[in-house]
Amino acid sequence: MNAPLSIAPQPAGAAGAQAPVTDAPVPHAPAVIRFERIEKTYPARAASGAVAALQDVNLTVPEGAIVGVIGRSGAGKSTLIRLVNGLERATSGRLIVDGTEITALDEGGLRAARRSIGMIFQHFNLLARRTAFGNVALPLEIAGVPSREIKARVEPLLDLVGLGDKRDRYPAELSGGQKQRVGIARALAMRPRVLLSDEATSALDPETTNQILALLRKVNAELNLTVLLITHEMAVIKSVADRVAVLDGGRIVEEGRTFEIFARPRHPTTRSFLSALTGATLPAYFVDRLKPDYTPGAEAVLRIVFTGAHATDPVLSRVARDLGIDINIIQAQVDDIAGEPFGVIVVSVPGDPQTLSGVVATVEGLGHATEVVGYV
Amino acid sequence: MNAPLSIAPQPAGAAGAQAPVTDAPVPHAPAVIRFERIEKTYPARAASGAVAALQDVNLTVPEGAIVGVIGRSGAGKSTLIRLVNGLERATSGRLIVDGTEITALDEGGLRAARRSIGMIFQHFNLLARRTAFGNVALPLEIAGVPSREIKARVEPLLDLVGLGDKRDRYPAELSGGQKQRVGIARALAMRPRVLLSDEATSALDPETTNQILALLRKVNAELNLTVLLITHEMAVIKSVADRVAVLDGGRIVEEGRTFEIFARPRHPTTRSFLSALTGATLPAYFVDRLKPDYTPGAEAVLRIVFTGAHATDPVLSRVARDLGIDINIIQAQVDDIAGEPFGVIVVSVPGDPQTLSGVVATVEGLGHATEVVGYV
Amino acid sequence: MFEILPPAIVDLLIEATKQTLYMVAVAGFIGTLIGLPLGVFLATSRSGELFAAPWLNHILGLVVNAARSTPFIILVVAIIPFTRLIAGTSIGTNAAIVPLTVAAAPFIARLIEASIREVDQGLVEAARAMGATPLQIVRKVLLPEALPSITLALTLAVVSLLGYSAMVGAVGGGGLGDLGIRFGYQRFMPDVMLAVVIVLILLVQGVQSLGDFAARRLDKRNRN
Amino acid sequence: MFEILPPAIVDLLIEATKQTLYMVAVAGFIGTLIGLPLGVFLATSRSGELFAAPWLNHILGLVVNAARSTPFIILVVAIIPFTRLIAGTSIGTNAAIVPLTVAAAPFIARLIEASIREVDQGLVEAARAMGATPLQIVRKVLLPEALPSITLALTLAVVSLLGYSAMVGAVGGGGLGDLGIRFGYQRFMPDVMLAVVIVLILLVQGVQSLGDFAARRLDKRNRN
Amino acid sequence: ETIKVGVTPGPHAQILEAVKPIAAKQGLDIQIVEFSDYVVPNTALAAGEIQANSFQHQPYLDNQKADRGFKLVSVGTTVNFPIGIYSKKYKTFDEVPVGGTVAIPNDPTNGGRVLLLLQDKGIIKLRDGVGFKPSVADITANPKKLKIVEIDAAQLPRSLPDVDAAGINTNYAKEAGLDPVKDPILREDPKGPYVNVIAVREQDKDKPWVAILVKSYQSPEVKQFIQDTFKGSVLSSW
Ligand SMILES: Nc1ncnc2c1ncn2[C@@H]1O[C@H](COP(=O)(O)OP(=O)(O)OP(=O)(O)O)[C@@H](O)[C@H]1O
Ligand SMILES: Nc1ncnc2c1ncn2[C@@H]1O[C@H](COP(=O)(O)OP(=O)(O)OP(=O)(O)O)[C@@H](O)[C@H]1O
Ligand SMILES: [Mg+2]
Ligand SMILES: [Mg+2]
Repeated sequence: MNAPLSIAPQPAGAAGAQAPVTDAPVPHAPAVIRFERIEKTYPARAASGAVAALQDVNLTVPEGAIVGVIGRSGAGKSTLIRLVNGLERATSGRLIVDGTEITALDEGGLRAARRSIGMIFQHFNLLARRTAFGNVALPLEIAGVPSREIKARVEPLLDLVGLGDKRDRYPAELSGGQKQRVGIARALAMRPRVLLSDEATSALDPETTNQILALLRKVNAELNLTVLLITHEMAVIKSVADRVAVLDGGRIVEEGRTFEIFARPRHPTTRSFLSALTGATLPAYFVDRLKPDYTPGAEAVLRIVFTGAHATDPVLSRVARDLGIDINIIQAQVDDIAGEPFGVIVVSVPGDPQTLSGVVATVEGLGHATEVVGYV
Repeated sequence: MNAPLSIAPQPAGAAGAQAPVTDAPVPHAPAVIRFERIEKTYPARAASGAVAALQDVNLTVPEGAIVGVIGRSGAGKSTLIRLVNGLERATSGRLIVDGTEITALDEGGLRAARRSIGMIFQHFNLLARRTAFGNVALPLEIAGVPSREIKARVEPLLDLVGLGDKRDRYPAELSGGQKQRVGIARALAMRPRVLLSDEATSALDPETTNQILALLRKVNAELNLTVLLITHEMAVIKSVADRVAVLDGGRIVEEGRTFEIFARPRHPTTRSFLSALTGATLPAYFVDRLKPDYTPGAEAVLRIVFTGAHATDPVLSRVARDLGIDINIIQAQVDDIAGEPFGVIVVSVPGDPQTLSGVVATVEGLGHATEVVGYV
Repeated sequence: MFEILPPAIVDLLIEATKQTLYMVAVAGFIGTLIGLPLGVFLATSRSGELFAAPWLNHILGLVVNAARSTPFIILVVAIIPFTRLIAGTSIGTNAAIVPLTVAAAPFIARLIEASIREVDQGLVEAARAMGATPLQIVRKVLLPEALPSITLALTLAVVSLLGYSAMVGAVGGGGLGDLGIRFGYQRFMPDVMLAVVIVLILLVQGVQSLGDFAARRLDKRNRN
Repeated sequence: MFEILPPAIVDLLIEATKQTLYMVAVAGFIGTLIGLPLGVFLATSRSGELFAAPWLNHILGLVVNAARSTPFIILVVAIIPFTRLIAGTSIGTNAAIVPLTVAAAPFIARLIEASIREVDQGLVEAARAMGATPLQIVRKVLLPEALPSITLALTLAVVSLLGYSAMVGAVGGGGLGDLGIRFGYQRFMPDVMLAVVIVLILLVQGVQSLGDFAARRLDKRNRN
Repeated sequence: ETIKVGVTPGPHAQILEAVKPIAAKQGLDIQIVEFSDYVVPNTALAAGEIQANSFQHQPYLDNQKADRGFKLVSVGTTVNFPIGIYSKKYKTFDEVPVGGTVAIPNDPTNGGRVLLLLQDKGIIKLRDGVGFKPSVADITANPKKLKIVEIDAAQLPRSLPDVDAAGINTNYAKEAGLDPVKDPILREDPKGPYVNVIAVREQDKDKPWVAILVKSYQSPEVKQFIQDTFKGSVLSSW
């Protein structure tokens, strides 16, 4: 993106956001949540037909992992997450959480299972007649935690989400983001093993979002919390999710390690989401000029992907020097995705076939992938 | 950012998002909304004190402009926007909308003013007992539009926000994003002169967000709609806002053209927000290694800002070739902000004072600004 | 059950049922016509509210309370001149409807008031933001959104009216309750009493089921 | 006003006010003790709901309807054995409390049912997601969230009880309503009638203001 | 000794108030319990919740005993309220037009009395052997095609303007400002069977307090009180 790069020490809150995820995905960890051929259909109503919200969903969430769920509005994300604690019952298929077959439990059985599953709701669902403190205390009261301990646990949580001074405010007196943070604190109050988060940061500004994500990562690392997280913000996925599942029209169309998905998205929805990421696309005025074929004098637009150890190699300057050509940088990003260095540079170089193939050969010889995007 | 750069034709919906804003800000256009020394204090309650939500707010929104409001959760954004249509009454100060002094109107007077002000609520506020269609039709019914015309106006709007097939669904049957889109369609139904948008895209995926933003830009351009828009997403600001106001603790701490603010943020809050933007900061693993002073053999990290016509010059390759040094690109972005090309590149070059000053001299000689960020 | 009752009593029972239905229907209807707007007004006219008219709110509240606190039979007597004005007479089924209505209206008003107060203020705000007049807010937002709750309230009111209608025997209003009291109770005919009570239970059950069903059908909020 | 009444009547008025307060307080209290859980259960035991017990719901619904549909005087007589069991006698103020309570409880239950049904299902869901038992949901979510509405409902019920208490003269229960009927109505003493009505209005006004005030204080939703 | 005596509001209660001090002098403390109902006083008496009642006439007591098996007896007669038929529109009953409306009390006893009165005056005919408690359903002939409406006894004077004629108990007529001696267009025979009685439980009838109660009631002071207070509309039986 084109915002000024402030490398000056960042404000306290934001700092954690950029820390690498220390708790790397554990590929062979036992699955904590497993969807097996899950289908969910909302029955037809008087005027309108049935809605097949989820179809043939298979998904495994390893223990201690943070799995992001993305997808278009109405793709079935909330439905998916609500199945995990049985708020919605699957039409068919099996769902196993922490060794328990949720789909086989009745409401009574679900109750015990739910005590170890925290949930952050898309619409907060705060009790209007309880203060911020009272709302966070609710799950503890329900679990029968003695009131002295409740106080000892709730207050630090409120401080953690930055609401220490709103302790005694009622939801009606809180801003949207403040309500959301109460909901987050509430979901964490019980120290759950599994956290379901439905757009937990959508009402939060970037700074607060980063604080909350840092908090999530911390709990994830310290308590081995497993997180299933819906978000619309790719930045959130990038920053905390070990794995991503992409829902489209009720089906999981792509699933894998965040790094893989971000580096090599295959499904159009995924591509489109990632392309909509700020700065991940080429500037519009540039795209407009892009032509598919070489015309004499045109420049070739080349996309170079660096991964791993090579991500920070001074490739371009070397190529420019060695081949004696002008390389114009259109876009470049070296970053880490879920802790792995990763870089993409889009450059334009002289487009005549000879120079181009020389550049490609040199760059690939240095161990990087290239792709000719077009000509300008 | 490090997502793959898909330069392949983008899905229809997303395409518009990157188009430059054609309706550039009109500096001397008459102000449609003017806040003059506005204060808003929520009175004290039994247990808890008064909250000074806004203090000494002065802000001018020119006709036909899209002005973004950003700020931390609880900064007073919703309060600010709710003053414009008189849902909240200012404690002191004057607020003028479209020539009418809103702060001087009684509820009856406000009514007429409100007919030309559309509002998208943070929490949707949809009527549970009306379908999507019925909700969008509501403002038209209120304005006494005949029912034939209502149908003719509502259905295209629903199609525009992608809910043609949810026409007869009740809010309880809609996903979060679908509800939000109903709210957006409802706010546009009356073809207002001013649109107040409180987090209108926070529940939407990037693709739908882009569709909605494209819609906003279209209405803005075609109907000369003035928009005051709260968002947490800097990408939204970047994509549609002509101007930005930054609220912090109830005060406007920075205000100006989006390009200026993004290029040269002055207030820490603004910096922090923009830095939290995906990819706008240096990778964390890189920042960790950054030292303030030169040690022999270290590389200097240099930040180069290109603006305007120079944004796409092949500066780096030229410097590399001319000075015969390795230039390692850490971060680069060439993009447009509110239609203006703008670029930032962070590179590392050999750090010895001599080479460094040579590089700086060459780059500045080409007309770009530089800044030494540190050494690695 | 009806076979064991003498045919004359069965006739009386049928007649009384008709009278009850007639009285309750008319009093319920007119009571709603008066109570509904009254209730809406009571719910929306305190200071700072939609129709902000605190004084009128206060006065109407007093009137409603006065009507609600007067024992029914005293109410009947107190409004005889009014009853005569409306019904032309102070006795008989038609005349009985007047005090029944006067008793029902404030009761319904209070129930409606409670229902309206439950409507999410955010919706009122949304309508205000659209430039809706208070009347439009009532018609397009408050009433429709409170409809399931209003339906339950009216059900409650109709059932209560069935009970009240037992008292209009005092002015020759007839009806089931009166039949039960005069024959079943005063003349000690337990079978008549039982028959009356059974018919009343059936009526109440019917009204209640209808009300519950309607409220459920009207309620569109089943997922958050 | 009181000066124009003979002192004996003033004494009666004071005595009757005490009796009314006593009857209404006790019947209201016990009626709430019974009606509150009953109402909560009615609101939460249809199929698919919290306590899903559709049959019991149906049966209790029937019982409530039966109690609601029986004219008060018939109810009084019908439960005399029960009254004797509870109060030791079937006459007098204490005995009158029994039928009053029996009439109040189902009425309160229906009001509470309607209040509980208005609570946002999202909150119930949130509590379910925390692993709350149905009883916890009732105690921690439904009742507290419905409290403003329940307060209005109980206000309504108490005011209605004031009206009902006028009918307990049949069993020598005394109270204001009875005084009004015996002296004002049957002995044609309009001043007594007026005095009674004024005292009743004052009482109702007091109860209503208290209820309104409490409901307002308890209501924490004033911004969306 | 304290006893509870049930009465209905009106003269019965007023007279008993006058009896109270007299009985008190003889060591009997009377507690008056008012019932605004005609059934409960007997039920309560039979159950021993009160010791005596004074509100009904002999036929009504007999009927209640027959219906409900109460073990009650009358121990003394009290007063008589000859019922009358009043009209605001007509001076004699003959003037009441064909198809006119006649209101009667809606309690069976008083209503029945009015019907019997109408039969006595040859205006209607009732089923044979109907007893003292006929209802509208027992009318076998109604040549004047009178419309009979039944309303609450205390309501009758108030509804008088709405009907052609109404049978009104003396006490209510008096309280409503009618003259029970001069105003009626038809009046019950004062020596009819409707003399009211004091009733007690069978097992109590020989208790000493019964004698004191009856004696106090049927005292000259009470007789004087009745004359002064009711001016001929209530007739003492002793
Ligand atoms: N009714 C109220 N009573 C008391 N304080 C209030 C009330 N409404 C809002 N506030 C406080 O005023 C401040 C500004 O609130 P506002 O809703 O304008 O914030 P915001 O900028 O919209 O935040 P967010 O991004 O989280 O929605 C907050 O601290 C909030 O707690
Ligand atoms: N109760 C319901 N009855 C009928 N259809 C429903 C119901 N709930 C959800 N749906 C539909 O199911 C689909 C999936 O909904 P869901 O809430 O899971 O979407 P989502 O992915 O969470 O979307 P968003 O991002 O907008 O919140 C949508 O098309 C929605 O309209
Ligand atoms: Mg959702
Ligand atoms: Mg806000």
